[in-house]
Amino acid sequence: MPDISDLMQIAPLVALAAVALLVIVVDLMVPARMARGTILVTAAGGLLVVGWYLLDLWSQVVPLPEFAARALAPFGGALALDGLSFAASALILAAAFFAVLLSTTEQARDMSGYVSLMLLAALGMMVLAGTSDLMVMFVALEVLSLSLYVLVAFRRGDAKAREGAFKYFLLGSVAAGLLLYGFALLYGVTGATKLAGIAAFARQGTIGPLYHAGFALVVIGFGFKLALAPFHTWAPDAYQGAPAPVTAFMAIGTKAAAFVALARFVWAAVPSDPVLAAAYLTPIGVLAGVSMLVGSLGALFQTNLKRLLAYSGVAHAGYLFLPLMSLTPEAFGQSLFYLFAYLCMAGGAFAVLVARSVEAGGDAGAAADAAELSGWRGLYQRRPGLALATALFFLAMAGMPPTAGFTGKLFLITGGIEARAWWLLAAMVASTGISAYVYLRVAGSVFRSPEAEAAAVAEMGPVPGAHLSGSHPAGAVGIVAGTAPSPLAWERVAVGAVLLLAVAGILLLGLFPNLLLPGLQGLLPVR
Amino acid sequence: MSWVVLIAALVALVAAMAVVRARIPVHSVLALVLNLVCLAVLFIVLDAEFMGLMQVIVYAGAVMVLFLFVVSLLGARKEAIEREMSLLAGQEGMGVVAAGVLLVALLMAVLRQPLPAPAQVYPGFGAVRAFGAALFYDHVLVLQLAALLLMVAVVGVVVLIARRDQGR
Amino acid sequence: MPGMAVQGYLVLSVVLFVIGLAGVLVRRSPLVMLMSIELMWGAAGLLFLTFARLWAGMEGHIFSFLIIVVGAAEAAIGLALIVLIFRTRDAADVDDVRALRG
Amino acid sequence: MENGYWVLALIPGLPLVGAAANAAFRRRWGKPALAGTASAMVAMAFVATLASLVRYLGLESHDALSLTLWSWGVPGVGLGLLGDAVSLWFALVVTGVGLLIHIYAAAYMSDDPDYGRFFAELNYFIFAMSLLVLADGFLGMLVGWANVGLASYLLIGFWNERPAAAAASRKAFWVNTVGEVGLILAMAILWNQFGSLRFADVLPQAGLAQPEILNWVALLLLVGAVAKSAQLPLHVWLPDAMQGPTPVSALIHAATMVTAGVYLAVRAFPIFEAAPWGLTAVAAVGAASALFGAIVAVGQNDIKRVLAFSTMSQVGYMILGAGVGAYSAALFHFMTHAFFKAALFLGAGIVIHHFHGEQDIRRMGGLGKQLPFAYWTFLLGTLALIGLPPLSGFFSKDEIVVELLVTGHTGLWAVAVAAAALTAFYMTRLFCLVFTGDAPAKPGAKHRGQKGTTGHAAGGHDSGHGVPALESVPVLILTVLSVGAGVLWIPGITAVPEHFLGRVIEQYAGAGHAAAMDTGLAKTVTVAALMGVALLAMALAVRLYGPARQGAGPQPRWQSVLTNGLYLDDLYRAVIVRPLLASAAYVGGVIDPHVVDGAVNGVARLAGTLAVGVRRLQAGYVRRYALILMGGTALIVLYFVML
Repeated sequence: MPDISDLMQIAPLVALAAVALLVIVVDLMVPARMARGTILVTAAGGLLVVGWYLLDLWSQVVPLPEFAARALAPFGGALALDGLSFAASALILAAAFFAVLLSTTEQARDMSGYVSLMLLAALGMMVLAGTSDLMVMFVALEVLSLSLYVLVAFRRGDAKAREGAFKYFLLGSVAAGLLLYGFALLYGVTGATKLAGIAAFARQGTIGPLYHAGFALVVIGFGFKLALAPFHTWAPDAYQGAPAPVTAFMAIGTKAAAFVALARFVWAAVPSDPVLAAAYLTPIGVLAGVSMLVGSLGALFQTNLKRLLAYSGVAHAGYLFLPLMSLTPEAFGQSLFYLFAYLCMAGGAFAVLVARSVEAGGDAGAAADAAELSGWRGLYQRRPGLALATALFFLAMAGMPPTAGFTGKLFLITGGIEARAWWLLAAMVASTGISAYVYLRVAGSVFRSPEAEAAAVAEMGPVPGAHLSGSHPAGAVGIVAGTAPSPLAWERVAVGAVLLLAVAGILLLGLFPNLLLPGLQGLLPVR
Repeated sequence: MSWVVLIAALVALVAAMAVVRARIPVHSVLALVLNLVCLAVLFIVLDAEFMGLMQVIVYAGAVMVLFLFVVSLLGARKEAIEREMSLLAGQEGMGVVAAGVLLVALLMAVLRQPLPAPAQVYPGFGAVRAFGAALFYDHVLVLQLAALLLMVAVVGVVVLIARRDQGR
Repeated sequence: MPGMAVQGYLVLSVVLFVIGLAGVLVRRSPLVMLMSIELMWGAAGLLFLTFARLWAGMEGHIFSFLIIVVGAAEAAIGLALIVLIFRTRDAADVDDVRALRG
Repeated sequence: MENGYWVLALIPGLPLVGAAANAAFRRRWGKPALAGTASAMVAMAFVATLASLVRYLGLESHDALSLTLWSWGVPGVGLGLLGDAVSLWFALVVTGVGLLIHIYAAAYMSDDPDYGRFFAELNYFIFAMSLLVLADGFLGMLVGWANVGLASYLLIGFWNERPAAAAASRKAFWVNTVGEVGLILAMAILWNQFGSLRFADVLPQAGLAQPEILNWVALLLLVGAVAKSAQLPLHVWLPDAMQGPTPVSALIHAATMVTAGVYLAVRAFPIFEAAPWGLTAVAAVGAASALFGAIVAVGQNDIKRVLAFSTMSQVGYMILGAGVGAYSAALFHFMTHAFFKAALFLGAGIVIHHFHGEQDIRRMGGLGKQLPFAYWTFLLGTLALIGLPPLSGFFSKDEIVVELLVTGHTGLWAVAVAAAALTAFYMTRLFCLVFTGDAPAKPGAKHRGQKGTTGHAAGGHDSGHGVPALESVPVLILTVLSVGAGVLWIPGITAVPEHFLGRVIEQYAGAGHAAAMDTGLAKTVTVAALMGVALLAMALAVRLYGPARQGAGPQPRWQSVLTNGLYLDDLYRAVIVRPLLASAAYVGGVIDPHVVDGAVNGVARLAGTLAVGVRRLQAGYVRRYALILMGGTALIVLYFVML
């Protein structure tokens, strides 16, 4: 029986839902002229408040040194508020915050629905990452999926947006059906819908073919949301169709939430019998390995940055599974650290994309052009700060030290060695080799320019903004400061803030991983 | 009782095939309604009387009406709304093979799985009172989330369809 | 309810599920594809209620209730998307919708 | 251990500042300011290295300078600097030779519009390279390693409007990434085994790990070394890398970066020694590369490609030395090689400018009369490379080859001697074709019409105007060093490298290597063999390509009858020259481009084919996507049901 103290424990979730509703109310009450700004400020402020709530709860209820062993379980254990879910929630909130800031550049007028859906999707992700009940998992997954289907199609009059949303929707519904069927089979065999019950069965019960099939279907269902190959086919199309902020949010938030949910499920449901456990983990490893290869190969010849990042996301989703092959509590910390690194790398990359589309004019057509890599040539000549940030993000994705991408990859590889997952490591080596080429192509293209262009720039003297960004040590400031005041000035501030945060995150996590890593280890309560 | 089950199961199967095979979408919708009603019968046989009623009222009733609306919106111009020829070579064949493999796998799993005998149910199991108790006491969080989900659907459809831009 | 009957329900559910799935793969009308997905979800609902009866537990009921709720919401969004895309086309054929690829 | 010696931080730090300054003010500062800043930073880094060296020499024998920059909070993982004999030895060459090349480039690149970018990248390279050699653990070394790769990528592709340069830079980066992943894997295993990545923690207890684990570590480290040092079979990027400006070739692809593998092999030698197959693999790779590079160099006609393959061959000597435990000799050869190879490359740059961008040695000739400065410096560099006494190359190469015999590696010794003979042959050929004989009829017939190489053609120095001082002084200094550096290690009198570097190496080394042969005897045999083959090969090459050559065609028979009477030439031709040229043509024309490079390209092509396949599946049909999804589902469920 739930009581009022349960409600206190989910205060961040309640607050987030309240902000999502508030946004719509604000839209109705504020004059149309001011609506956009008010909505976005409300949402960003709300996210900060929710984040503060979350940290407060985290630090009060589960003090850091011992939170490995403890967890809150409100609503009769339907939620599992342990370190894993807090860390994932922080990640998701940060992704949502990035996305809201980047959304300031969206030109459509009905922002309230958009922002509200984004916040509700974040809520769904947080619940998905923090639940140990199959029912809650299912509904939370649908909350985030339905919101994202709509958000992908948000750009009015853009046929590609609709198409991406439709494909995502159709395949997502099929995958949800598979997941549901898997849940049903597991419920049928174990009689439980809570992971604790399933874990108890996995340790004591007689495991039969129906349990096997149920496990397989659940892995596939989550694998779809994670965009593991061969369940990744929706990702490039949906990513390309969606507005860039939504793509960023999907790429980071969904991946984090689905990964945590899948990891939690695997942690509970893999049988204790070592032979059977190995047999269960093998196909997951195969999926991860295939994802690494398919992701990096698919990105190889991409000229559209959104599609490229979609494929690269497929590969990154595969990397996450390297430490998981050992199924130790440390493994979750290593994967989560990489997710935080991915937050900075992908968030930054999408921020660059948004900054480019602002530069190009800001409407849907400009946004589509901004995603084409050919337009990135010579960016260094026009916007050196932006170009350097771009290079940093993509070199981080390639695993260049001393960035977060490198430290994250190092931890993943260490986890993979711990797990003795040699062939998966081999797949990662191949994938890293291929994708280094991909990322370098992007990072290099911003510095390349036709000779004529360089000569023209040299003749004209310093371009406006170049000197300003040159004199700032952090080049990204130049994006904010170095441009003439325009109607889009505060949008530029927002985008610049995301860029700065991402750059700072990449460097901080790369140079000082101990800021985060100790807090991420031993996140799971004892099974 | 068992003949009711048999007939309902058979009709449900036939209706499902009809959903997939019908050339005219309206027929598909009607077949789906039939399928859902048959499932509702089975639900009631399975001591899930409240769910059986919900199935008929909400799903076979309300949701299917929504489908009919859209079918009539899209299909008013032509009877068969698909083109005759498929653009994708081999899709149908490979699709049937994939479905067949999955069918065989799942059937093997089902038939090889030893299952315990069904437990005794208490009186009132599956009725509205037991259902309500379970929903509001044990699974209240899910209920709240479902409410949020419906809100997502409402806001989502408004965002997708409503033409607010023109109003301003 | 005899033990064999449970297996019968399971087989029925599996067959319905696979029929729905095949419908998604072979049909080109988005509406029929959506209905095929509804078939899959319905099959899952049947499975839940069968198992709820097997264990005499209410979780299966709640779950299949959720399937109805979520299915309704999903249908609303899906139909809205279908209307958006196919209202202006001659034939509602998903094979025509392929501007995004590669 | 003297901790907190902050001067160490200046060595990588100042060039980084210089890089930032050059990047920031590349449009607003004049060329002298840009080049001056960059060179001054490297000069100060050189001074800092000297200061550290003096300080280090004042320490007790097993002490070292160190400086912790930051820690990851995990014990044993962090970034710190270590100033011991090995790292300072490398830092000295990196900053010293780097400084000379900066000065040279100030003149050489003076017509390039992207002057500031060039010096920013050059300074960035010095930063990364000195970080690589000064890091106190594998982690810091990898940071430097990856940044060196990036700097090399940027500099090879400096003229990135040329498709060939862009392709070459991508290839170099790609191969380097392969090596880097090998290093990362090795590091992860080390971390897993030892719980630390600092040299001071890992190396002393390297022998405690399981042998098969160590084998893997050694193999993976070797992959990294091979990729960076352009050893067989990952050397494919080096010849292409000659697309970069010539100072870059001199600095990165001859003097410093390619020796990073040597540094790794020497630095991590306790691991290689403890791994059962470690040293054998290192020595095998080194010997094979030394011979392979020399064979291919015989058949090359591009002046920079000859030098590139020669670099591969000489680095092979160093690796070979590290593989038989002759660490001091390997490092000594690294230093002398840096001197004479840099001098040769810079000389080649002068030659290329003189011929207005022409790089084919068959279209050159007679330069000796026009450019006596280049003639003499190039000649001395060539002789040093060939290893004639008393030039420095003699002492360093000799040490390695003697050590081969002393440790009983007779087979490897024979390979090394054969490679030395080939070295003498191709270097003499190169020298003769460029500097002797008649000048080509139309110098500069082949205009490339691109910026950079032909920049001087417009208003730069012409053949009559000699060489600018900024270019000639560095070459002169390097030539003097190539001539005189041998005094550091005159057998029996001085052995500076051995004593100096021994401070580090003896720390971990065991009881020493069993001598299979008396050192004196080995020395006599080796010197005799080396000198003999070198002189013979030089004589042969002079005969074939020297001033007496007539065009590029085969020598008419009547002339050899007249000059020899005994058909000795025919004998040479049949027994030595024809097989040699044929094998050079075969290895350089078939095996290298088609088998080795072909394998690399084949991998790339395979990836390309697969990528096209992946994208073809993504054809836009949602039903096909569903089919892919369901196909995967069916297989996975089937697998699970079959359990």
